[in-house]
Amino acid sequence: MPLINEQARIVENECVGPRLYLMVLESPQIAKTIKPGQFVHVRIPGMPDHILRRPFSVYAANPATNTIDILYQTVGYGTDFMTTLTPDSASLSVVEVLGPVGRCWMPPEHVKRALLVGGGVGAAPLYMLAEQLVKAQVHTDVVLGAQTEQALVCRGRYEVLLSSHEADVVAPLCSTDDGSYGRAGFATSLVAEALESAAQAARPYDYVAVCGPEPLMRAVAELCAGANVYCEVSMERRMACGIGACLSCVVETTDGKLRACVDGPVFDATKVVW
Amino acid sequence: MPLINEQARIVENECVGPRLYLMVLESPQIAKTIKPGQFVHVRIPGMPDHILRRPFSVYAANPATNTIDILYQTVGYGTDFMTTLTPDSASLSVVEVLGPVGRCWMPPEHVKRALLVGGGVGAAPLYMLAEQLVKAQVHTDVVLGAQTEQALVCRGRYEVLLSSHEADVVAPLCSTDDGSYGRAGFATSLVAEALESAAQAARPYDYVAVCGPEPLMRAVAELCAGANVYCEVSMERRMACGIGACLSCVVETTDGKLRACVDGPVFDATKVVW
Amino acid sequence: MAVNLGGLLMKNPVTTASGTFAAGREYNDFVDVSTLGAVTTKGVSLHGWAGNDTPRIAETPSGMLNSIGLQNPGVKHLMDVDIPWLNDQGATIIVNVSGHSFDEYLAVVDELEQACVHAYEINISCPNVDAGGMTLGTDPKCVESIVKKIRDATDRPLIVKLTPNVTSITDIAKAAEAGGADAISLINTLLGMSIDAERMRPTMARVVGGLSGSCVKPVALRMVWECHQAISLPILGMGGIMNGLDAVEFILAGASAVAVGTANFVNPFATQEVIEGIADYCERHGVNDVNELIGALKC
Amino acid sequence: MAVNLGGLLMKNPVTTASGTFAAGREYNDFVDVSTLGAVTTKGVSLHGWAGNDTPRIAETPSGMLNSIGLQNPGVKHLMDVDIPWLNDQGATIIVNVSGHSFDEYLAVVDELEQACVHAYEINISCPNVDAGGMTLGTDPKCVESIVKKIRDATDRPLIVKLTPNVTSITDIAKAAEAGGADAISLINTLLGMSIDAERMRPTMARVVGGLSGSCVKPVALRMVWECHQAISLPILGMGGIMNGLDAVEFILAGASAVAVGTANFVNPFATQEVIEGIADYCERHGVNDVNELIGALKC
Ligand SMILES: Cc1cc2nc3c(=O)[nH]c(=O)nc-3n(C[C@H](O)[C@H](O)[C@H](O)COP(=O)(O)OP(=O)(O)OC[C@H]3O[C@@H](n4cnc5c(N)ncnc54)[C@H](O)[C@@H]3O)c2cc1C
Ligand SMILES: Cc1cc2nc3c(=O)[nH]c(=O)nc-3n(C[C@H](O)[C@H](O)[C@H](O)COP(=O)(O)OP(=O)(O)OC[C@H]3O[C@@H](n4cnc5c(N)ncnc54)[C@H](O)[C@@H]3O)c2cc1C
Ligand SMILES: Cc1cc2nc3c(=O)[nH]c(=O)nc-3n(C[C@H](O)[C@H](O)[C@H](O)COP(=O)(O)O)c2cc1C
Ligand SMILES: Cc1cc2nc3c(=O)[nH]c(=O)nc-3n(C[C@H](O)[C@H](O)[C@H](O)COP(=O)(O)O)c2cc1C
Ligand code: FES
Ligand code: FES
Repeated sequence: MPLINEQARIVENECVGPRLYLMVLESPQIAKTIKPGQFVHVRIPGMPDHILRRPFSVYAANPATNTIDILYQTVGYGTDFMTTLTPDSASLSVVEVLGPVGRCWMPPEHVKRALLVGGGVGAAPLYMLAEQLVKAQVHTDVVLGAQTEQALVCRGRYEVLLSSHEADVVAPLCSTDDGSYGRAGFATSLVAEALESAAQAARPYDYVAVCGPEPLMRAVAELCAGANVYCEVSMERRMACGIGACLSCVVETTDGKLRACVDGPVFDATKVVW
Repeated sequence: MPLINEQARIVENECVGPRLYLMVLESPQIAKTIKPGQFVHVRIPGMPDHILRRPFSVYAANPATNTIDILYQTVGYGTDFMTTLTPDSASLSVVEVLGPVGRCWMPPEHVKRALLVGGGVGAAPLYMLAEQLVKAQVHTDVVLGAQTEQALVCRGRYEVLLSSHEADVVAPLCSTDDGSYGRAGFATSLVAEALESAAQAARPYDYVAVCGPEPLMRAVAELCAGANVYCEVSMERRMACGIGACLSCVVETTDGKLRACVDGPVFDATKVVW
Repeated sequence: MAVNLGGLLMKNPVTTASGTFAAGREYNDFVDVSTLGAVTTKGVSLHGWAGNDTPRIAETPSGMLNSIGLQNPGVKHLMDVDIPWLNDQGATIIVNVSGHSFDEYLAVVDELEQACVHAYEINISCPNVDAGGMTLGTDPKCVESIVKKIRDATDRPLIVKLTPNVTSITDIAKAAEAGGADAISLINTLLGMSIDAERMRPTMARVVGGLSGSCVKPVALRMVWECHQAISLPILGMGGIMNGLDAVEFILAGASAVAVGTANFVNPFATQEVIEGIADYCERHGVNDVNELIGALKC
Repeated sequence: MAVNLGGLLMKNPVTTASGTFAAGREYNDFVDVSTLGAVTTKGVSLHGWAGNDTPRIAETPSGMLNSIGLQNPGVKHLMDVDIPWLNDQGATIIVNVSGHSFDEYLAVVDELEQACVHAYEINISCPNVDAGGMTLGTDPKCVESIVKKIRDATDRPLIVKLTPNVTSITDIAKAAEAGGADAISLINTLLGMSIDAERMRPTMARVVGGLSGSCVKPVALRMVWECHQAISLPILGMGGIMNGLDAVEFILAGASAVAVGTANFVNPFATQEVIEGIADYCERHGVNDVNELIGALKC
């Protein structure tokens, strides 16, 4: 797919959880072509002093409405500034998006049972993959982890999606650090149990996809390596160009330093040197 | 008067002529205290890369509505950017104004007949002075010069003001470079004639105030020196601090290099070394 | 919040950058100078200088250029007018000293020994003076010898202000240390230029000028950090400090105190807000004494 | 719009800044490389380097820092993969050459003599290489001798890229001229640093890095202007060029051609827009030949 740089009108930009915002962008060409796991490199207008673009995964793409959804967390200057953009502002209602960038999630061809693990805002980039798998009638389970119940922000959407297909577990398994919802503690223990019980039931997972903080991805990757399950992770790195030219964003792998933006962000977990 | 730095809401920001805009700001404290010829140092919000404030004369101050009016011409990045600010924008509807700064117009105490000369947008900073003089029943004549008829932007307001008082000339004398209104050519010739005929009529001017391009101010200053009439000019310099601390804005005078921001902007024309 | 800058006691780590705050009076409606760690005055020479032609400034991306050329009315005027006012306000005073020659620096300091001031900042780095200034501050041998001479002339805290326009800032810093300085100031402005393409002319009358503002912060931080490792003198850090967090960055890199310059032009309350921002940072991070932060960067 | 950069014919004055455009393929959806004056490729060494740890970049006011550390797969890979592709596209090619030692520079150039490339840009200025690099580019004697050696090894246009982190850029430029360079490139990145105050850590793994982007433009313009007066070689100007007007400023200051770097990251069409912007400027100002603008600044 060719890369596209388009001016995208902001259709919506709303707070949907603690420090979590949903931005809906009118980006017809990217909405048509983007695949689960890919991202867009966003130029935010009107930021004094700050020049770089920011990378964001696409949470959902809707070719019918020509829109893409970005779920973002405020963690610094740019994401804070993004919350001030409004659809009805004269000058600050259009962002520039470059995409679709990167290697998408690549489940094995005849995948039978998949486990998706999302930590915090990492739940978002997995949602399109979940849709794809459910549509392909792959038995798909989801584990979500977050700090608090309110931070489990895609939970509702996952519940609707999973309840629409036949599976052992029709709702995402959840954990929260503070125990306010689901299992208290980290998502890793839920993953360990899921891998274990699937194996014991002789219906093992043949694909695990993880997106979240690096310690979570690493822990899950190790569990999968132990259980001999193919696992993919989505790596975050600071990016300048976002299209493979500058080598800002490399990830240490068994094949050397590879670019997160175009060789990733999704990597075979066994290739990542943590 | 103490200096004040206030957040001023934009009440209006409209195009009023070729590259000319009127910005009305809610600035209660400055509206009360500012005097004709003083200026405000404006921090424009949301400009990428550009950090300095911009100085603007106050065209009209209305303590009743708590507003000050700025008439500005787009000549560069900042003034272009100012045109994008709107009263109803979420983030870009407030500017920061520091003022009132500078030495005001200081007509001689018992001034009898005054001539105000405004070139281009320089007509604006003279308007408050005209009001003051008319109110004090000083016989006040006005010469305005601009490139074209549409650029004679304060003309209407001057016409209303002058028609309210008794004088030989009840409308501003105008010149345009392209002859589209009034005398064709520069304002200087109108000034020369006015000085001459006032002197011949034995009702000479005892005060001339000029604001406009430096060549105009210099030419009028020389005419006044020749005619022995006290003349004041308003000097423009690039300004950093705007309050006398940085020495960016000096004007060469017979007393050495003086600061346009606080020793001016209005200077006794005979002191200026052109 | 108190710090000791080479013998100069400051009630908090924040002073003004020379040349951006005059001697404080112009900011009186916004800032009570007695609340600052110190006021650093505009560079002063023996008999006063007229400075350069205008335009003297240009705006640049996230910064500005200036070529004021050290316009000042001379040390006598400073002592007659500005220092008494600052004394009345209860300010701690650092006088920034300039000269066209070794002798002029010494003569200015000699005069100032009669005045109630608390420290000297010797500007051997202004890029806008044809004689002295720039050349002086780029040669370690010259730096050591001028600092030695001034050291012999005063017991007051002696801060030497260095230019960043050098290949090795640590060589210059070591020379200042060897000469007997009590502290160094980093950085003066970077030499730059601005062009008005439409008019095909330089934007400033003197063509080149000194770059300041947040654009220079990365260079300034690097130099503070390098010098903190290379010498044992305390450092007065500056260059693009716009808020409290910027100031904390300098302190973490090794500055014992900081100066706020160009930020004053953008926001007349900048110095106050920097002080508050540092205090706020300390509170949030459970830091009881700001001195714990000096050079505390974890690498 | 054609210019001659020390023997390198360029159809317009715009190339890419090394390291910001790879070898062009990544920008293929946005830029037709054959329409550029030239493509300058990422710095290449003999056997390839792994580069530094991440984080390798930090955003700074109106700019960025990078410490890529010259990661590259070596000259063989460049010749097998990138140069053939660029040749197929009809691009004019400047290869940016790096090394840890004099011998490595020579070995790289020797290899490249077999390839269809149009000029070399010798990077004696990268601040991210522990050996060679930085030290080399700051000493006039070293500069002259490395340039001489490479001059003897090739007849192709030889552009020497200088570091701005020096006391006197003209001394270095003169050394490059004396060594037999055909042109000089100005500027590489300024050495800077960025700190994450909240985490009390440097923002980048390698602590320091190279500053680029519009924040450095005033320094870059000043150095181009100084060198234009000091030497007679043509200059490839760069440092913060974001649009056509910025490019015109460099040309007026004395650059015969310009390179677009960090701007590519902000706007993938930047190179094209710079070319159009220069053409538009010429038209508005009645300039028939862009060569008339070179050094045409009126001071
Ligand atoms: C492929 C990819 C997909 C991403 N998807 C999402 C998403 O869907 N939702 C979401 O909330 N966040 C996502 N992120 C993280 C997001 O890019 C950062 O949170 C954002 O750039 C922070 O910008 P800031 O200006 O608020 O932070 P600042 O700290 O002010 O940013 C300074 C610089 O650091 C970079 N940076 C800071 N944090 C990160 C980070 N965690 N990862 C990469 N660069 C960073 C910024 O891009 C900028 O260049 C993704 C990152 C990558 C690499
Ligand atoms: C005391 C005073 C009163 C003024 N009153 C008015 C007024 O009522 N209406 C009006 O339209 N203009 C007025 N000006 C001029 C106005 O300040 C400039 O037109 C404006 O600063 C241009 O900003 P810019 O960003 O558009 O231009 P840019 O060229 O992008 O500005 C770059 C820098 O140069 C400075 N600068 C550029 N042109 C001028 C100039 N002519 N004078 C001073 N600084 C300049 C800017 O402030 C800025 O720092 C006044 C200037 C002064 C000194
Ligand atoms: C307008 C102006 C005037 C200055 N005058 C002096 C001076 O007289 N003596 C001096 O040592 N430094 C002078 N400087 C340099 C500042 O003190 C400071 O080192 C520099 O501006 C970097 O800090 P900043 O980025 O916070 O402004 C001046 C800077 C500016 C902007
Ligand atoms: C990410 C990055 C990588 C760079 N790599 C190189 C390099 O390999 N060789 C080199 O000579 N310069 C390199 N540079 C410097 C640029 O070529 C250029 O000199 C500098 O960035 C200034 O231009 P700019 O402000 O337009 O980016 C690099 C710059 C950046 C930002
Ligand atoms: S961000 Fe430039 S190569 Fe990945
Ligand atoms: S603008 Fe600073 S002294 Fe006038």
